[in-house]
Amino acid sequence: MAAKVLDTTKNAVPFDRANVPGPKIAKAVKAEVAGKFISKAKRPLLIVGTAGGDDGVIDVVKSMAEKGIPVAATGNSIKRLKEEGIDATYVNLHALVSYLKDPNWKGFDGEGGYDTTIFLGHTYYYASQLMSTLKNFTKIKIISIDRHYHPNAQQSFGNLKPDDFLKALDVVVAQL
Amino acid sequence: MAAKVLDTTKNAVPFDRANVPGPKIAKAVKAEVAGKFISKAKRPLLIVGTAGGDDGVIDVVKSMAEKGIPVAATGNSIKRLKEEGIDATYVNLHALVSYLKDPNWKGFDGEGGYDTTIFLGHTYYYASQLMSTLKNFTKIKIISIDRHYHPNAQQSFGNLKPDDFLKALDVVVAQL
Amino acid sequence: MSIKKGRFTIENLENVQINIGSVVSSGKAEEKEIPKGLTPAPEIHELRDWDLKLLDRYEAAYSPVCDMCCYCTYGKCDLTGNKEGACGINMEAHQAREAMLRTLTGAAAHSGHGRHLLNNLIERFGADYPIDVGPSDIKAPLTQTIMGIKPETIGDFVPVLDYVEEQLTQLLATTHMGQEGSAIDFESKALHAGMVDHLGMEVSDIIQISCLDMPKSQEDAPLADVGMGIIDSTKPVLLCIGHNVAAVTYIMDYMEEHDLFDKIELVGLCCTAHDMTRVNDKAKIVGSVSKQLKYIRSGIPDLIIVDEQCVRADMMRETSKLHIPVIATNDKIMYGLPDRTKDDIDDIIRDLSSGDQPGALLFDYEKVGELAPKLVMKMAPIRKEKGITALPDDDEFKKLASSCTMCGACVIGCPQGLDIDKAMEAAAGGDLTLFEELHDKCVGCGRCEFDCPKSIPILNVIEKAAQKVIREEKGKVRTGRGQVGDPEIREEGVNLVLGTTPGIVAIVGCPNYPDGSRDIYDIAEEMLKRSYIVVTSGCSAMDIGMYKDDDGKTLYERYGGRFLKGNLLNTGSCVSNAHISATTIKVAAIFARRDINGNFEEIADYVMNRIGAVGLAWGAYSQKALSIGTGCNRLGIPVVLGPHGPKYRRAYLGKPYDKDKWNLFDARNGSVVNVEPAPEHMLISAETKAEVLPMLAKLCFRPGDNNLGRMIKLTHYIELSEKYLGALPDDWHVYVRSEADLPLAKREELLKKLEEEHGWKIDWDKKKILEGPARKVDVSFQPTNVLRLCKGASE
Amino acid sequence: MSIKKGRFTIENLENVQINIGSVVSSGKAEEKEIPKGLTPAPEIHELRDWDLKLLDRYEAAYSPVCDMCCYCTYGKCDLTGNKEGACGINMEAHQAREAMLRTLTGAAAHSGHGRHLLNNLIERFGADYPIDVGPSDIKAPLTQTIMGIKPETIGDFVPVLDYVEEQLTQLLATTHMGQEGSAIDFESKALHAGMVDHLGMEVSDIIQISCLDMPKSQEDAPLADVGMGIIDSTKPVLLCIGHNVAAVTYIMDYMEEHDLFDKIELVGLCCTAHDMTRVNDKAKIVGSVSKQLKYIRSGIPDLIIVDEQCVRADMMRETSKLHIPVIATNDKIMYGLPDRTKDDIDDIIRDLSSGDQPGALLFDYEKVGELAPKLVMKMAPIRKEKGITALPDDDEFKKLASSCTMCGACVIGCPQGLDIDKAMEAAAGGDLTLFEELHDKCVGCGRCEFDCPKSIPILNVIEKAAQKVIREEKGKVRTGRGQVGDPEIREEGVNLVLGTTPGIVAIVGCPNYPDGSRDIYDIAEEMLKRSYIVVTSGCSAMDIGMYKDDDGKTLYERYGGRFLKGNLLNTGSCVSNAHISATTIKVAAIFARRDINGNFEEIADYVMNRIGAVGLAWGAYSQKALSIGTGCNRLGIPVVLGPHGPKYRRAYLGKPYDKDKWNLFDARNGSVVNVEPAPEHMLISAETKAEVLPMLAKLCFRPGDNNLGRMIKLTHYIELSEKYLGALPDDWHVYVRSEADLPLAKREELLKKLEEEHGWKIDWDKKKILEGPARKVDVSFQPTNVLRLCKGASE
Ligand code: SF4
Ligand code: SF4
Ligand code: SF4
Ligand code: SF4
Ligand code: SF4
Ligand code: SF4
Ligand code: SF4
Ligand code: SF4
Repeated sequence: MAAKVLDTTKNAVPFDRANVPGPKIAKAVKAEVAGKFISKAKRPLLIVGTAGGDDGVIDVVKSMAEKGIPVAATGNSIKRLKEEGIDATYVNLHALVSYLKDPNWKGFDGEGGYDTTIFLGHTYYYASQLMSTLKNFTKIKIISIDRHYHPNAQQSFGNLKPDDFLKALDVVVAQL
Repeated sequence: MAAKVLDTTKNAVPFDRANVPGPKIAKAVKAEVAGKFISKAKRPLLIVGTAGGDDGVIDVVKSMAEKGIPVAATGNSIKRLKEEGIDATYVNLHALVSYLKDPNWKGFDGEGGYDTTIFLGHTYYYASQLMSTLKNFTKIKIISIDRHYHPNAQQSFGNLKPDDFLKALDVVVAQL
Repeated sequence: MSIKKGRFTIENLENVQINIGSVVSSGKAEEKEIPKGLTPAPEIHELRDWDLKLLDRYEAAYSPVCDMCCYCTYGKCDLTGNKEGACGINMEAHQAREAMLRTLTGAAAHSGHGRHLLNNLIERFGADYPIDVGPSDIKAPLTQTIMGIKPETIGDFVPVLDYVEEQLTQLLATTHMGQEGSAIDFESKALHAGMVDHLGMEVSDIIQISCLDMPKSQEDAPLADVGMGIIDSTKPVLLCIGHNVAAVTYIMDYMEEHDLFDKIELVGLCCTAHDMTRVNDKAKIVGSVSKQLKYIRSGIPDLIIVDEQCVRADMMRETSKLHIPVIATNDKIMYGLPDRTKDDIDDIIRDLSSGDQPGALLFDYEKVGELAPKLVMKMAPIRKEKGITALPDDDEFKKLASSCTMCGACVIGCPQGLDIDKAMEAAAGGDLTLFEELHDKCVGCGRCEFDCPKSIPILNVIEKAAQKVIREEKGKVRTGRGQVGDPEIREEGVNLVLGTTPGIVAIVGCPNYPDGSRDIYDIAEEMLKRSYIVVTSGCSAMDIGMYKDDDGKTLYERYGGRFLKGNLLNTGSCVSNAHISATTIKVAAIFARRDINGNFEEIADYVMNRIGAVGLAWGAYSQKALSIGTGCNRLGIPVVLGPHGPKYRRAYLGKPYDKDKWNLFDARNGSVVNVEPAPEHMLISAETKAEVLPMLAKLCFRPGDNNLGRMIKLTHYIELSEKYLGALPDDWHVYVRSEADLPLAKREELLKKLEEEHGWKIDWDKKKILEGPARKVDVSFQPTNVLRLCKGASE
Repeated sequence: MSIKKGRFTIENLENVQINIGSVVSSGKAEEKEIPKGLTPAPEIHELRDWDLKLLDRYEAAYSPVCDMCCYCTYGKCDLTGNKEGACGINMEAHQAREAMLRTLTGAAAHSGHGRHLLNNLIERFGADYPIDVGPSDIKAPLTQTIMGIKPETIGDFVPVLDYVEEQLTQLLATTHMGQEGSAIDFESKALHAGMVDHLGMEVSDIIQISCLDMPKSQEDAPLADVGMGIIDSTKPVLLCIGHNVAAVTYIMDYMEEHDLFDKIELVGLCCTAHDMTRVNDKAKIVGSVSKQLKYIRSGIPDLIIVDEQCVRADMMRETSKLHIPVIATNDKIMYGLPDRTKDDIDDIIRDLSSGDQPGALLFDYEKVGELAPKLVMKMAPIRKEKGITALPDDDEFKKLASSCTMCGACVIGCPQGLDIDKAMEAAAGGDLTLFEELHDKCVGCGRCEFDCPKSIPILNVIEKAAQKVIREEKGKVRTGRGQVGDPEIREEGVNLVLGTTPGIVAIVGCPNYPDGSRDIYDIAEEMLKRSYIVVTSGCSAMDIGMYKDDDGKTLYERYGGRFLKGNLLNTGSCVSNAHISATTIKVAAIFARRDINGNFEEIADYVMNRIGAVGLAWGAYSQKALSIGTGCNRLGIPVVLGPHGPKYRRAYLGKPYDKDKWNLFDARNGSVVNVEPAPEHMLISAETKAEVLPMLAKLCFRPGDNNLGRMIKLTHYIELSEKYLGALPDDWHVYVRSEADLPLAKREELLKKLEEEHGWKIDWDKKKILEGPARKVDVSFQPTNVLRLCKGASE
């Protein structure tokens, strides 16, 4: 069999079948496109959920952090991230999203809010709902580089097989 | 300018922006495909709304009736249809849909129900809701050859310009 | 309701203790009077048998607006194709639940309004204040029929609303995840909610008629001005919006006392407007709810008083831009405003007139009464000087229209799908006709503006373009007359039942018309000409009064206001819809001498089989419209909706081809009679005015029609079909039981058709039908769906 | 509620007429006792000031599950990006409305239940039946605080429910199109609904405790068996499902009288199970609601009695296949079944046992009491003989697992996204471990099955695969003890306020856990070990009892049931949640001697600033859970939800970085004090157990903490963060006001960090903090958010 080209735009249906929010849903994008999109952000924030500490994924978090993207560790990912020496700030995702919504929030570094949020490693339905807050009440860009299609993001991968997921993440990192 | 090829699958967004019903929505099809689909039906029923009596559209209704497709005239289309000598039965669309849902209904000809419904000339939101009944509670196929994208159909055109609409209808008729 | 045995210790009577065997907990009416009847104050399941009969014939048909359910966080769930959600509910039951919830919402709006008003009126007038609705012995037909009591004072309605609130709470509970699982039982619950809604409406309107001296069954109630064109904007304009006239009456009292009606233009919008004119005919009506945003954008109002229901949620966003202060007077709508109830009037006036605060809450109505006139007189010069309006001037208008790129986003955003893009193009070229037409079809929702990539304030453009038309919007409404009085019933009952009056058509509800407000006028006129009794209320009553004939006369001026054939009755605001359903009860009580007390099923059965009444909610969009319709249905009155109707998710449709569904009993002996499908449907929609007219006529057929009645009804059905659908209806013959049922003028022609097209046998000599009809006419046939009402039968 | 002046004419006392100046219409409690306090029976707007204070600090954050609104047929409307719908409502206000409607639904479920029960108990025991909840003077803390009355008999609750129903109706009315337009006012309304819900719950539980002789503040209430593994299926199994124990008590009475407890296995599921064991400890508990479909599919129940709430909507579709008759006893759930209330018991038994009818409605509870035992004994042999179960046998199991194509459709259909496909593959290969794990994470909803293109009955496969595990599901629950008694408060109040008891953690609500039920046990155990008082109820109380330590002991066996640090209290069924919020009121009344009568705001203010209580609804999914949580919030008690929580659409989140939000008054003089963010949030969610544990500890901080209390709380916050999140929390220093606040064991280390990382100044000789904390400790600081409660101040 010839090696398949990785296409992250396939299978772009909400991972929870009824998670159809309305007329505005995420564009399914190729990993390269996602990477470029992130690389163009002025004030990106990588938001890592508990599964962000999973093997394979954590390396990507590390790479992104090393490229200078600030990391918000939500759920209990902070434990694994600290163990790996990744510089990250623990914050509850629900609270974080409400801070992001606040024009007066100065960010983790006191330099101001963020223009792009990058979601990785979250409980699907939990992240989807909190993206919904950002989508409906802020101008912040939302990109999901998680394994499942997130309609409430602006850009998302389709639902990926575990292997393809890790491959896609590598492609993203390569663009940064 | 070169003549554009007619593509009825474009602009396939619900004509009423919030008319997003859920995970199952109509496939936007080319006019040829729609025509073939109809030609394959064993027991098709052409359901014509008030605008089915509009100039241009009525000729298509006539052609389809002449090809042997039974015509249900809903709204007040029956007046125009009769004037044009088209054989059609007046029926209220809301009522018709509930008859279609009834396995004991024998159809207009007493021969039994219909396997495919073809929608043309309807008030958009009205038809959309009644397609929803068929979609959710019957196995009947629903094809819209109306001017606007109908998510509750199985197959539909995208939103078409008036000219393209008439052209598309001609293509459909040509397939019968 | 629960029975509570109790001991009373009465103040100032220290050593007396009185033991009472049985006191109904929630009031005292029952101490005077024991509720009567088979099902007084019925619980949810007590009228279920009736509902199941109804639903067996008129099957609930569902048209989901959404294939998902999002009620609880177990979901949301995809129910497409009648799948089950996580709680096990399927699409069908969920849609029934959804329609029930919206019915409940409507019922809560009416009865919440009623409770608020009752509290206010009891405070002002005392609980002992007598009910006075006009020359009627049956003062509260719905209360009698449902509760089995005969209220005499406004305080007697307290336990009625207690009952309503208890039922609504029980019903709302059933929308919780993991309650009812059956679609048919949700329907029974929805019908219960609808019935309870009519009760709540009756209370609301009767108490205000009684206390606020509104017209009491007054056929010649005065005419009020209606229309955007009737307002004298040189005066300070005080606009009241909503449904609950409580606060506004204090304003009117103050204005009377201080002789301010000449100095201030007091206008109303929506049902509060109806009720203002019922209280004081110096008030004027701007129009229906679809004029709300349009009128605000005009910048004309100098002060707005809001109460509850059908008030725009974006009020503050709109008015603050235009420096129109808003006083909110009801805790259902508080808009996040500061509560100034305890503050000094002058302080409030200062803060509002300066624009420091965009509005205020004021729950002290005495204060509202004094503040509103003062404030509006202060605002007017300030606002007029600045010439505040949202409408563009001629230059801006041109620029705006020209900036349109014809992208069509607004058209997709518009719930009516109006061709805004084309009208913009025409307007840019100087042609306003498209916009003038569009103006009437536009329901004033403002949705289009949110989707325009060029940020064109589309509604302002429409209104600007239509200024010429708007200036001509001057009509008349006969102010709400309240109930139909017992004497009118006594006089007209016989015509109704004989059929010399072909039917009652109630044109009610909201202005979400598919094709503009003229349709509703046309429908009313057509039916009036044909001697139907046309009853109307709410926004429809206003729109009917907006059009004139060649002599400049509105329908209200052309037709009388009595309950008599060919008359046009405006009962009043939305809650006065109760009088329409109550009228059918009165016919049963007065004409047929049925005992109505706590006897809902028998009365509904009578109404369904005997009284040719049909409701039309052509522009229905509110939950209240659904609730009113559903309540009519439980009482056996069919209702037709406009093409937005299927978005309510549920209809009740008959199957005329299924003979088994059309069996009735003959009450004389319990025998089963297979009848024509009459009424054919309970809740249905139609696409256009032309479709709905014959349908209304058809839905006036009743199994109990005698020959004369049937002949007249058939005449209209046939004529309307021919006129609007271009042909005889396919099913006209179904309603023919003998040659005597046939319209005289066409009898021969129709007999021929029966012979040729339907194979009936005709005796041409005698012009008699020999064979064909499904059943014969039997003058003393007593149709009923309820076996227990038959002689000698026990169910 | 309205005041009605009236005349009474009293039966058998014909010529006496007593005029009463002022009788509250809807009851008589007020004749005995005038409601007391500032805001007795508050209307919607009367506590709005308090709400606005709360909402200013804890901003409502919305997370739509849908970007559209479909409330009325003016729409549906696209609100994406906070656009406005046709009625003018924007996304924010609509989401607030949506969350309020769901809160209302929950409140209606509880109070509808309460009303039904009250009607039944008044009928059985009389309205004069005294309230008896145990050794308490404050018998109904919520009723006193909200209504300003002190009920003594069950009949005294009638006006309380009248009030609840009136409020719910008013609130439901505001969900109608065109009412409230402001998000913040919808929140105030939601908080009102939540408060009213707690009132309804209190009534429900107090009346049943009083009349049905349930444990009355009994710390050593007996243990009941819980688990799918504890049921003796050799006996006829009678399963009761729901929340309203009314009908079931008749069954238990009959079984006692006829000595049937040995012959019939009487088991319950959901809250009815709790209440069954509270009435009679011979009853057993199958488990939480997530066991419902699983247990039905097992085929073990021979008869099912349902009442209301959390009962599967697909009951009849499931049971009819398995020939399990269903008796529905409450009109909230009727399933389209025939009403057999008036029929002969033997006839009903015949029709149900033959399978001619799949179930019946029975509203006569005497009949239910007799019929159920008889019918189940008849059914058992019939069903056992046929060996009816939905579960596949070993061969079928293999076949089913092997037929899976790994398409993944079920995974997308599963609300938990469980890896069913992988488990199928493993099972096909003979490995059941994946399914055994999945079984506990599976919430038993059945959604997966609808999406399988191979029509595999997935839930049956899961349950079959987990049979070994299920047989071991044997736990113990301490039966619901009811209220916390006044003496317990007197004893423990001081510990709570001093902080030697670090806090109260209420683990309540539904079993929609993100990662299986073991988490809830782990959380309870962790907090118990740390001497928190853990209170539980409902489904959570059951699941906590499902796990054992190495000695085979459940937490209920290892920890006492007293309101005392390190104790585990099960209050009872869902409605007993009222006792949890009521406990905080009791602390205010008994420990702080606050006057609670009609004094909601002051009490809520006290609770929020002084009492370190936090609720955890880890598996919340019902509208009731939302309503309970919202009611806690209005009373100043923060609540944490699991990761499904944001689907409720609204949270109340604090902004710790915004200093201005954390100003309080010192009640001694009205001075403003800027305090640490405590409690930091009012309603928030978390992703995992490891995240939630430190969060619970943190949410127990209160501005009123003294040094010892703060030190103990800080110790646990730090330790839990280190244990579960691997590090000191970033914000621990925020809670340090002086060295005395620092955990003793770590004091030096932490001082160093304060110096190095936060730049605080330390006097290392005295080990004292010189500079750094935002505020000093002041032992007599009286924190309050309400200016009017301050000395010398008037708001
Ligand atoms: S039911 Fe309404 S709110 Fe819910 S998902 Fe569907 S459209 Fe959205
Ligand atoms: S109520 Fe039922 S169908 Fe609706 S979201 Fe909840 S579980 Fe799903
Ligand atoms: S305001 Fe008028 S034109 Fe605009 S969307 Fe509404 S109905 Fe359409
Ligand atoms: S959305 Fe704006 S630009 Fe586009 S057609 Fe409409 S008015 Fe013109
Ligand atoms: S008729 Fe409809 S729109 Fe008009 S006031 Fe009544 S409910 Fe509102
Ligand atoms: S309530 Fe408002 S937003 Fe919702 S559907 Fe109706 S008009 Fe649209
Ligand atoms: S039954 Fe279990 S596995 Fe199936 S969808 Fe529900 S939670 Fe998932
Ligand atoms: S849907 Fe059915 S076939 Fe597909 S993975 Fe799930 S169990 Fe297997």
